[in-house]
Amino acid sequence: MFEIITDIILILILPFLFIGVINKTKAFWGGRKGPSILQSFYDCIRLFKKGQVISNTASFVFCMYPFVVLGTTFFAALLVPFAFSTAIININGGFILFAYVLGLGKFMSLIGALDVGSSFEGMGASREAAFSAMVEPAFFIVMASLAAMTGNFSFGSISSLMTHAGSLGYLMIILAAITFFIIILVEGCRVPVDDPNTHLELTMIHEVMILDNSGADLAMLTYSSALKMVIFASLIANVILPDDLFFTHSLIYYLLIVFVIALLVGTLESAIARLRMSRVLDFIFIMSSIGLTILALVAVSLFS
Amino acid sequence: MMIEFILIFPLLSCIALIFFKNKTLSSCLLIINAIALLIASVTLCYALNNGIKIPSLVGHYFKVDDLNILFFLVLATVFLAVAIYSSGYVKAVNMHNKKATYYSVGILLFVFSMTGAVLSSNMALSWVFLEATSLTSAYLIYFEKTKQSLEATWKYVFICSIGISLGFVGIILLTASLPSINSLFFKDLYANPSLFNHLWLNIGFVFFLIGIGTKAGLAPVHSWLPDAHSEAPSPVSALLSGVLLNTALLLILRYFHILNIAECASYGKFLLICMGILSIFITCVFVLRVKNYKRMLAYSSIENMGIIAIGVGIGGIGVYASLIHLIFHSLAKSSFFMTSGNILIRFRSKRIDNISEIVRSDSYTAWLWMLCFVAIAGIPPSPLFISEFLIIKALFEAKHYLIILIFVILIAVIIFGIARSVINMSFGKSAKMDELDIVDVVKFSWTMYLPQTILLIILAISGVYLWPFISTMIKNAASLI
Amino acid sequence: MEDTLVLFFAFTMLYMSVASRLKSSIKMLCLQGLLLFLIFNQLSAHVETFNYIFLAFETLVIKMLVIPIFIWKIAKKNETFTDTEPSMPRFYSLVIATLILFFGFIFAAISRHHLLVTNPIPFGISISTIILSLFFITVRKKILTAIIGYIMMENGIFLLSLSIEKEMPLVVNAGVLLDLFIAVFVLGFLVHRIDRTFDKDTMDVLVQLKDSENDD
Amino acid sequence: MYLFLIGVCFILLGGIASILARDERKGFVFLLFYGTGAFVSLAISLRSLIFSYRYGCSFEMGFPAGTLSLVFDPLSAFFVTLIIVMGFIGVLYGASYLKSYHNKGYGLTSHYLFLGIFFSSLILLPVIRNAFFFIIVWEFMSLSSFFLVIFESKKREVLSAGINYLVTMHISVAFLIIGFVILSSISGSYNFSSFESVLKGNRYLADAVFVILFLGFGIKAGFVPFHFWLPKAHPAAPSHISGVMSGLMIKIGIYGILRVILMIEKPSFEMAYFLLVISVFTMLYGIFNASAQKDIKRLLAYSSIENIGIIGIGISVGMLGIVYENGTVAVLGFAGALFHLLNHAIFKELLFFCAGSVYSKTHTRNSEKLGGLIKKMPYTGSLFLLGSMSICALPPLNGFISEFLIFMGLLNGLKIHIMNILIIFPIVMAALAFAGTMAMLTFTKAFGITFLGMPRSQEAEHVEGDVSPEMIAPKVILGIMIILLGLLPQAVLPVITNVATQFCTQINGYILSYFVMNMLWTLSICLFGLLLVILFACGLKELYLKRKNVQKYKTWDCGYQAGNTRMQYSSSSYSSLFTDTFENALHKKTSQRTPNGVFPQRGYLKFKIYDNLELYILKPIVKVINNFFSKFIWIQSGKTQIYILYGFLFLILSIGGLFFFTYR
Repeated sequence: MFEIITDIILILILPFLFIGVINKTKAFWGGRKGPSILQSFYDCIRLFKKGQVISNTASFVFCMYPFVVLGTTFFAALLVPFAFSTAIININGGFILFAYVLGLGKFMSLIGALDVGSSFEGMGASREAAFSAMVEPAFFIVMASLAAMTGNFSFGSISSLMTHAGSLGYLMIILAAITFFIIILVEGCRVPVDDPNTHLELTMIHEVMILDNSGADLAMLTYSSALKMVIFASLIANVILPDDLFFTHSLIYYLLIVFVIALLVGTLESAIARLRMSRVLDFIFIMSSIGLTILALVAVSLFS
Repeated sequence: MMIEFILIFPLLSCIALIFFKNKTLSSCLLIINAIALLIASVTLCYALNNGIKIPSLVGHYFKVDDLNILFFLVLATVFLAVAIYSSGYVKAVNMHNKKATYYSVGILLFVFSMTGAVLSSNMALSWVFLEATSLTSAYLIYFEKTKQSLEATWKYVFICSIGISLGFVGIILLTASLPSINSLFFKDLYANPSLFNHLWLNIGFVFFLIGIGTKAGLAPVHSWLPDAHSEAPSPVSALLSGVLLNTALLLILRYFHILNIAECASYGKFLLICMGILSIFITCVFVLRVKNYKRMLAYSSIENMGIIAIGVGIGGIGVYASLIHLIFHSLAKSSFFMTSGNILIRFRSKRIDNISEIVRSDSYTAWLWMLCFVAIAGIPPSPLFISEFLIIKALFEAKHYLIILIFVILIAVIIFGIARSVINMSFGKSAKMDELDIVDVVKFSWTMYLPQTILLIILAISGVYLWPFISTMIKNAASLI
Repeated sequence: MEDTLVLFFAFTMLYMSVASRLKSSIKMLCLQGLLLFLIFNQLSAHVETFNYIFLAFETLVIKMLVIPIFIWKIAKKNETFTDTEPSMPRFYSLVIATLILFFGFIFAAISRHHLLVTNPIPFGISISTIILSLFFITVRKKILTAIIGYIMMENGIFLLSLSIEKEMPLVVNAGVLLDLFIAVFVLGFLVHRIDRTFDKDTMDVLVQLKDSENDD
Repeated sequence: MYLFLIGVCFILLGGIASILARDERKGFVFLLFYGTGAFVSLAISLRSLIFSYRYGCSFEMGFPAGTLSLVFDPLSAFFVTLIIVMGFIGVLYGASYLKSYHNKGYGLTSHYLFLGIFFSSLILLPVIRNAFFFIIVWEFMSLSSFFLVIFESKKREVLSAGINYLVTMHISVAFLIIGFVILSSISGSYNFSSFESVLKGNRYLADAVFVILFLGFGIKAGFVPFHFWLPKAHPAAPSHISGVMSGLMIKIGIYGILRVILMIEKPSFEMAYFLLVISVFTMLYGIFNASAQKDIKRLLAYSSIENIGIIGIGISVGMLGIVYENGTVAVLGFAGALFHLLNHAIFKELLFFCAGSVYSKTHTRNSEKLGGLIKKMPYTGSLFLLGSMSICALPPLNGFISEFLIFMGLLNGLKIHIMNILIIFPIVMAALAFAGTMAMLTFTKAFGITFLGMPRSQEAEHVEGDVSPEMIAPKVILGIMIILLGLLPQAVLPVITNVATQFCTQINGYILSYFVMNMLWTLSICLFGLLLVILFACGLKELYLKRKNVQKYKTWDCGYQAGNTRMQYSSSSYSSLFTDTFENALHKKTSQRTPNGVFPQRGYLKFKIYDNLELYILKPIVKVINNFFSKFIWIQSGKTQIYILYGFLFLILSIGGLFFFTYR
């Protein structure tokens, strides 16, 4: 019970903090003071206070997609183990459901972007679609091979990786962590895949899709994209953490790891520039190769 | 007295026609003859199957047995269909009395000679009648009196005469191969097979097969066939490819039976299969690029004769299959040719690409055209499917795997070729649609649709459920090959 | 005796294969008819009278007189007296004809041993005659010559049927004769028609009906 | 059983009866007969499906065919039920779809006649147990469907597609004939039961026959590389026919494959891997091409190919389960395959019907010309959205359930402790996921470009109002099916597991179906949870909207004031980023003219996507055949002497051959 409540609280708060930390880090590297950690939270509140402007061309799809995206992301978060190595909804093949629930959100956001009939948003949608098409297989290979390793198909299994995988365990953990980290960059549209604070629509991906959203819709979308990042961050945390920790410890470790990841993202963003649009797919495809490596490792460790 | 009657009656009616040349009378006499022939064939068939002896003066020379009764029935059926069709055809092309009379006389003589060839129980005699067929049908092929028809007739008569003379060589060698007996009656020939000299017999068969094969339209001596079929009036083409080819084939089967019972048929079988494959191949070559739809049908007749030859060549179940194929191919192909007659009259062109969207000008003909294609292509419910299936089975059981492969591929190509033309003709829309409206002033009488319809119905029924009576008859016939 | 006659027959074939004038080949046809009559006198002594008379009639009247005269009439009507140049030079055709005849003799020799033919020379010659006349037809261009070739072939077949000591029943013989006669008649009629329609009497004009053009 | 036959006859009669009716009445008459027949035969098949009650009867059909026996087992019952129900909806839609063709010189009479033949043969096929009649009825089906395809035969491409289809079907049946000939000559009878006895003993025979028959059935099912006919025939056919064809007819191919597997009983693992590889390839190839299409119906046709691939994967997973004696995998695989088959029938019909409605309104299938339709035709639009969501296997819709089952089959397969499985299954899972996201790209495109944004052309602008309610009703039924099957899959699951367990006789099916049942219960509860969360979010927004005002304004155009509707992202540009990346796999032809000069004239940029396999396999083969045969056209030269020469030479040759054979 305590775990569930903690998890829900984390789901509600962490995204804002995560964004805040990233921005802080960027500011630090940029030698600025930067906004407060809770800035994005204030933004949300403000957006909820504002009214809304909707395009003439928009249909009901446009009106409904933000809350569908929010709902799906939230539900996906419920499927993922956060601080404690079991998820709130812990079922067999949970990660399949997870992937497809996120898929639902993505589908809605794509058609939502197409709905207003602006050329920029169509462009963003097409890029988003192409990138996510490359992300999924990697995710599935990694999850499948981890499941094969641990021998159970619920999401919690990944945190019991350490106990099952013998000598090669560390290697697998590192590789899996890297994959998830890349997924964070893609799904959260951070550098080098996309630059969240560019001002040229032609180079945007996620930002350009939400050009026409305003008010609460915008708040929901920003929140859910942040939540996505947190979800994958907590996946990394669970991969790294063993499943037999005392819960206070695991909570502390978990927060630590998420914090570190946020730092990493921020640092990366201030360190390197974004890739050319045509190279992004190659960058994303790296994940699949890593995933195959993990699979090979699993095969080796199971059959030796 | 049955056989005498059916042999004399056509001649009498010819004489009658010569005396008073009348259009209606000629059509009527044709139909009467046909009905008489059908009745006779059915009664003979009945008598044969129930062992009833029908007294006959010329019973020595003409008699029915299990094999030729099938051919006789097919002959009668197709003839009736053609006779009914012609009564409408004569009106549609509005022949004047004289011409119509000659037309009927020609057909009667043609049928008479074929009847003789089918029924005669003596090798040489049936040869004589077969030669007679090519002479009697010559006039019918030249009926249109155009340059092309003249050329076709010349090729037909000349090539066939040479072929048939070669056939006679085969007969002579057959007599030579049997020193003791000096008779060409089948019963004597089949009586004691052990006495035959195998080499003689085989040489004889080679001559006979190539000679009579000319008439049966087997490649490589098929070459007269497309010309004759395309130039003759459509009902005549129906008779030619529906009956004449079978008649020629009957003789070959008679001869082949001797080889079988003398147990020296291996080379003959090989030769038959070769010619069969060759025929199908030839059809493949031309069906893809032929411009004239009647020629296309002619080629498909060559193909089907080839299939039959293969079936006979394999033996076993193949013979049964090829008999089925033979019977139903005649029905299907004759209705196909009659339908092509409708199209020819309506569009006044034999070129495939001049004709399009028949379904608009005359939907019934279009559907007949389509269904005839289905019947010929061996797509169920066509009985030709059964035969092709069984032939493939026989080939498999005889372990001719390569031949199966070739067979299937060639058949597929042929079906593609025919399908393309037929479908484009019946449904396709061409650039010059405008003159189509001018052309469709011709009104056909129902007699130009009825025969094909009936034949197709027969085909459809027997394709799904082969009447046991027929299938036993075919079995008996197969035992005579 | 009969062998000499048969040889004579063979020489007529040789002559025909090089003959360029229509008249001479028609004469040869008459000669062949006569020869056939003599040969069949020699070969088959024991024939019942009806058949004998019939065959005599066939050879002496039909083969020797009626058909040649008929053909000659057609030739006169179409003013075709000389054969056009055959598609292969006469010399070669002579060579080939000789070879074919030679093959005939060889075949006769074989047939004596393996096939137990009673009188092999006529047999071999008749076979080679048939083949030779087929060759003749394929080489020559004129339609009339083709018909002559066809008649030669029929003669060859007749010789063949003599060489094997079997006579057909009368009905059959009659039928065969009738067919031959009508065939020649029909062919002659056609020749006349062709000459009228195409005003040319070689087979080269008869190439309208073909599928060999490849325009697609 | 006879009742069932009577029902089928009724459907056939419907076709014949509609000949007599007037154009306006035909649809109704046919529907009437079909309904009656369907009702009667549905009762039988449902009984045998639910209580796994085995009907059977046999007729003596004389010499060549032998005894024709008709048997209902769960598999047959499943297919029969599917066909009857979905067929009914198809007919319902078709009757109203064809209204626009009345009295315009279209062959409605023949159309309904062949519709009757088509459905009766389709329903009859799964119960026939005699190879001979199986092929006959099969050909009935192919032929009648051919006539249905060429309904709009006034168009050239329709006719050529029809011919292509006819010939392909003939090739497939040729394979079937060969396969059945082999079996029947070995077993000595045409009955499937005798085939079983032959196949069980002899493994190599089983492999060979499986491959040959797979070729036959695979052509019908549209497995790559035998799929050429499919993207041509589906767009050519009128929409209700394309829906029924890709929903039901190509499934008969799957039925054939399943029947063969059932006959073999214990397939070898070569077969399983063979099928698996082909299926994965099919799936990826299909969706690749689908993602690049402009023509809606062509796109749907390619996505049918993809779904056939998914079904094939399910089947091969099941086969592997049997091979390695793992019941869970087997049941999950087959259940997944069958469930997906059912689902695909539903949503593909829905999508085709929606496409048909769009076509009947705008008279174009080119999505580049469409746009903004969802405001004009809201029902069609939202139903299309529903269909595309479920074809992308998005929860909580039915497409997800079946893919989930297949995924679970693959996952459980990992428990089979075998190297190649461990390597292959994760990769297959990745491929499935990839196909899923590709489908997302494809169908966001299909829906977004067609229904959303602004109209891109006159055709789309001049649409007034949605299609008639009787055209919407069938689609609504399908939509309801999609939602119900998605939320409460456990309702139909027992039936499907019942069929699936038929394949693994050596394993205790009951426990497994119980296991699967549990899984789906939890799943459906989760899906309800998902709905709940979304509704909560929705409530949040409602709360917000109550207090705040919403104002309308034109779309953000980035400061560029003169934007027009043609500046929207088009279908090709939407998928271009992807297609450019995989252009080698897709063979994309680009042709453009850039506006230049002082007074630039109109420029353009065109993409055309070619089917690679068709370009590099089919066309060359056809070309080779054509050239080969055209080498021999000198034969019919028209010269009499030459003709005689042929005979002459052949004579000499064969006599020579005779002597050669004799004195050798």
